Amino acid sequence: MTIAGLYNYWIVILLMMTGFYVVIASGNLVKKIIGLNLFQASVFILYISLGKIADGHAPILQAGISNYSNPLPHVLILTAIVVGVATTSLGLALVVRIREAYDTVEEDEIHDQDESM
Amino acid sequence: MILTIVLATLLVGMTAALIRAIKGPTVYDRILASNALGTKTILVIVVLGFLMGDPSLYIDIALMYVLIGFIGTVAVLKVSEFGDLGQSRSRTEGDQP
Amino acid sequence: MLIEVVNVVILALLAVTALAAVRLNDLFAVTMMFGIYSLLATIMFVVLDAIDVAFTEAAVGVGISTVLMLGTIGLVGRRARKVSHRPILPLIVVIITGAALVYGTLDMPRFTDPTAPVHQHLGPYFLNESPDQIGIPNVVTSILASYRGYDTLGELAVIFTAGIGVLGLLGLRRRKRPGHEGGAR
Amino acid sequence: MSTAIDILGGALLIIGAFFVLIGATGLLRLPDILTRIHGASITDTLGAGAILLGLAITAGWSLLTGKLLALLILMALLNPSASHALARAAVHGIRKPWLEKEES
Amino acid sequence: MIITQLPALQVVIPLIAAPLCLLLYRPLATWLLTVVTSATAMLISGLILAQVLDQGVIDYTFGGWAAPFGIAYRIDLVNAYVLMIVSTISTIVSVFARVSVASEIEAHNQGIFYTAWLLCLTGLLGIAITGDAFNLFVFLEISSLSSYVLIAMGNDRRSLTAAFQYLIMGTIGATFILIGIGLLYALTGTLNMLDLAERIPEVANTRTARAGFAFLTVGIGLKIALFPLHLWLPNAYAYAPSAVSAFLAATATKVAVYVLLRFIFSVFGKDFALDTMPLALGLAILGSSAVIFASAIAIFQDNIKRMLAYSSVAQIGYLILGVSLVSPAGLTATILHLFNHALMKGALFLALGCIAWRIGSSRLGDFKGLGYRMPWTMGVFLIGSLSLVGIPMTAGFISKWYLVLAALERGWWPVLVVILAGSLLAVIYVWRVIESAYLGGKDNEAQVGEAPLSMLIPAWILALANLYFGVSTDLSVGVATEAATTLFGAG
Amino acid sequence: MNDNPVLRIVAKIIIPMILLFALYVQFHGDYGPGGGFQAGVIFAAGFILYGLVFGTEALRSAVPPHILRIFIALGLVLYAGVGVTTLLMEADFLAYNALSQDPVAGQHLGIFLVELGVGITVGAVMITVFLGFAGRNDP
Amino acid sequence: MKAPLTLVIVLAGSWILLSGHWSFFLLSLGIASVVITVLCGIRLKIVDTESVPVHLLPGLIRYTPWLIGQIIQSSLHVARRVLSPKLPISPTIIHIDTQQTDALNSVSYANSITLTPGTISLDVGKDQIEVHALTRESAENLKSGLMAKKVRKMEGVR
Repeated sequence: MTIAGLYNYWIVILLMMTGFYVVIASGNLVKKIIGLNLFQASVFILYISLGKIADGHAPILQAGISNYSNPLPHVLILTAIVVGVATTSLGLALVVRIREAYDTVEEDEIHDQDESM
Repeated sequence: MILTIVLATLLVGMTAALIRAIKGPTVYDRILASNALGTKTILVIVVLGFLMGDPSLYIDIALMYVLIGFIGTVAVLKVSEFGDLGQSRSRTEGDQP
Repeated sequence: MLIEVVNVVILALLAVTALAAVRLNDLFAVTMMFGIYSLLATIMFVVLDAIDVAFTEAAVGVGISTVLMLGTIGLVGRRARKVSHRPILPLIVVIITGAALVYGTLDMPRFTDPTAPVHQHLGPYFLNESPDQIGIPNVVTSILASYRGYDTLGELAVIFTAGIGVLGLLGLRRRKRPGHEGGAR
Repeated sequence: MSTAIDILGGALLIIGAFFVLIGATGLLRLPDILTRIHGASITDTLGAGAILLGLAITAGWSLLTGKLLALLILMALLNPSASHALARAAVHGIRKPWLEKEES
Repeated sequence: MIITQLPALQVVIPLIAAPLCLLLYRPLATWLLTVVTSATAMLISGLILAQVLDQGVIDYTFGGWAAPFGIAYRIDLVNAYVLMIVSTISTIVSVFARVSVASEIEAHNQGIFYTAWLLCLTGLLGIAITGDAFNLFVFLEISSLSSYVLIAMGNDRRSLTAAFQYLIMGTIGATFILIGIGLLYALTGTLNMLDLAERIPEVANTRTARAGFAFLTVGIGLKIALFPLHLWLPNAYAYAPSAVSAFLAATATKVAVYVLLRFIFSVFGKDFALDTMPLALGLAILGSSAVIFASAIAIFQDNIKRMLAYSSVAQIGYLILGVSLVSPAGLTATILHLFNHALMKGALFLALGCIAWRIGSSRLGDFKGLGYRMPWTMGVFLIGSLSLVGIPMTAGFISKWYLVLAALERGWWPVLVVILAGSLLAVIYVWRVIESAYLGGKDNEAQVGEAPLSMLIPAWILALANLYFGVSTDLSVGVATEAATTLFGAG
Repeated sequence: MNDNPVLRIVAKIIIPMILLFALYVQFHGDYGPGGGFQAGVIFAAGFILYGLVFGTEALRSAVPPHILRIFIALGLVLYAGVGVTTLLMEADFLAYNALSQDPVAGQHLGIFLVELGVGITVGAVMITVFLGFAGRNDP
Repeated sequence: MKAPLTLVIVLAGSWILLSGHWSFFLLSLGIASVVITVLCGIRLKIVDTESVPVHLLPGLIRYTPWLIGQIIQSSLHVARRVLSPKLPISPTIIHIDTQQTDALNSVSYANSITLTPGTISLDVGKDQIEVHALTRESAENLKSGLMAKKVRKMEGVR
């Protein structure tokens, strides 16, 4: 039970770390943003996993059902998703501007251009 | 029981589509695969709704998915065809100042 | 039981998708992978009873995030340069972070355990009191808009910030730019 | 009566599942993008159609049935349009489609 | 009636002003709105501070829902103190911003600039006041996103990359904070800080609590720009518009430090945070290295704005050193330095803003003879520098003095050495500027050309504040001591 | 893609459906999944489809920037305005109970208005963001 | 003026289908929603006969069963080919005359072609449709022109 009960979290952690790796290891700015999205989406799954209850139902109250999953994580993640979208759109807007200013979206090439100035 | 079988086949179908999405080889294969995944996602959500006992809550998600998924596909194709979200082909030469 | 199986399958598919996204260098393909990831995450949320979240993720993942990424790729070009050397440092950072998280989960309440503190403290209050205090069936909405309505105001301010940020950075006027080619082709 | 409906619904579901599998096979086996679109469209039309219809029949007559049918209609309208747009883009985008013969 | 609603108004007034600002859109009108709003916020935070000093903790609930169920504010002296810093700096700098922004940002973007400014103010105030862990995350994101926008509006293309880098690191930090809050939530089932504080001791001995704490610390560390995580800060401050550099340097990291204090002392309790976890030693090492390395790097900077940014990283080291001492005296020094550093960095960046307005550059080479061409501006710079170094009779001296006392009290001699070395390095990097400005040879052809009064007056207010709080310490030290006692007692 | 009759006609048929569905989601957040944010996104998605099929210029002339700006601000003002109204009614910020004699009715009204605010701002922001990206490469 | 009215009716029907609540409040919201949608549609200039093709409805009812039959038939055809180990397919691109009177009908025809497994429309021109067929049989079947005739009839019953 111990392992089975945690197995879920561990895969989610693997997902999180994959996203995190994309953010910090790739030099392409667009890919970084995509990685950030993967990272955040996995954190969302972690949160939602916390709220799941065995044999639970979606927290929309109905007659005759008493076992609902916890709605609070859902609310938190709704907010977090919105924050994530906001960050993504802002980040991508920055990428577009960077590309116009530097003509590249590779981190090291941008760095080289700044150094050579 | 039947629903379980349907769900299982849908998951198999999703796996196949995912393999196609990863293998490619062209962009269009990936678009096709994600499209197929989208269709199967809609079905999975509906079937899950029936399995979990309250389909009417889940069907709204499926309905929205059909609508939004179409927009996603159009956007993908537009970018792959024109390289841009904005342009419409009929205007490419016109109205230069 | 069935749900657990579906859960595991979807998680496995998610893992495959994420790993594929790491490996690919065609940004277009990476974006498609992200779209698929978001599809699968939606199913995951449905399985975990979070239908409001699934709804949002579906709308956002396909309708907004993917479209924006595609728009960006259209403007900046779709080839990401291959990382020439194996980045060791990021790998170490990621492994340490992951190890810390795994370590942290060891004492976590088990998945779907009804005796977890999460299911004891605030959750039951909302589920029990919401019908009388708010009077609408969807408890998520009643928390979102009333109990934690102030958070939602903050959330709206965040999206507002993103809106003015894009207005400020990209602008909406038609711009005339001298010979600058950006495109996927 | 109700058993007849159940059997019909069950049969439709099984047929749908079967065509979903065929679509998956087609998606994997067929040689190039245009042919694969054919494979996938089986899932889109007959697979999805049969499953949704089967569910609508088993669900009994309610608002839900209407929504399932609406879903079906939307899919019948949008999926072919998406497939068409995809095929059109693909035929321009790839170098040479895998054809047996060409006529015009 | 209005008095009981002050805590809500503190955040909501700038929040409502932001969309109004977008509707007004005209540069002058939006600027006026920003100044008025900031001043109102300052007034409110003054009233709140007075009320807290007078009656103790203020509780406020949103939506009428009691504490752990709804979102609640619980304003003690520390909150009120940080609120005061943020709103005051915003008011002063926004007065300054008018001319500076007009010269640096295109007219059609100025409305958006001020809107983002108000949002940033909203976010910072919201972080400083809230008593709910998740609400803190939300407001953290408001302030972060708006500061990305503000930074990206700089007129150098490097401001874009700086903003992007900040966005990536800031979002990673925020996500870490989110993970930390999630782990705590899994353990306790609550998000309210007071409720968390009551429930954490029961579960303090779990691995999850430790991991949660670690993630929170690293996440907040990224936002603070704690030494090895500081990489975003120098570019962000160096290439942002002048007014933004001044505003953010004086407030953003301060608020993040406040968050660290709040989590360490109020939520986890000092026993858990500093004894169970080896945080004290870790923070001491990080703080010391920040002081030494960042000061050393600052010496080699050619861009003065960048130099000051590195100096900020070093100053954050002092703040962290104070925390790592785990004593009321150390905490007093940290809280005092929050305020004093805001004053000195504000003054220095405003002076740089004046210079940038006049000569359009912040390179060391262009500072030649500036002491004669812009005597008033360089006066501000001189006072700020003295304060930064920690010369007696300036605010900077006071906080360093208290830090030294706290270190001696614990018998941590190495810290003393670090502080002295840091000050010495500060002398070196500041001296380069002073030397160039005053001794670099007087250019006889250059005319005296000062910045306009609307820029000079705010700069001089901050400069004089540096002197005032260097002499008359009753107010600042008194409040800081009491705040430190509040925090320390709570744990 | 205006020259593709399939997409043009399908878009014409489907856009009103998308908009109506968005409004349905907006107003039925109490009973099922959905609410202001989702509705805003879907509503914007309808306009995004229009922009994709008929060109950004057409979308821009249908929803000019100054109108978008007004709507972006309007939603946030509406949300915060509800809070200020409750303040003026001598209740806490966002305490909807004060909006009506009957607390539950007050909650209903408050939630309705607040979700409407969310929907307006989110929809306008999403259209703005799309226009920002799509209009970038116009000739 | 006919198109907006038809749209209103269609949308009102959709609202009732979606909502399922009959309270006064939600019904008035429904009316408001329909009005907003129609106004948006007019603003976007998409409300015309093409957007609400209700005049096709009677024909569509007769046409659909035939189309479903076609779909099943060709599904089985394609399924056999896909499952067969040798994969006996013969992809072809052909051009066929649309024989339709207006764009709307061409689109119905093109979509019917795509909807039927084994054939996809590639390009819809003024009077020709380019079609990709999976097998020669599918292509021949389409060339017989039966479907074109059926689609044309759909409009004819108006």
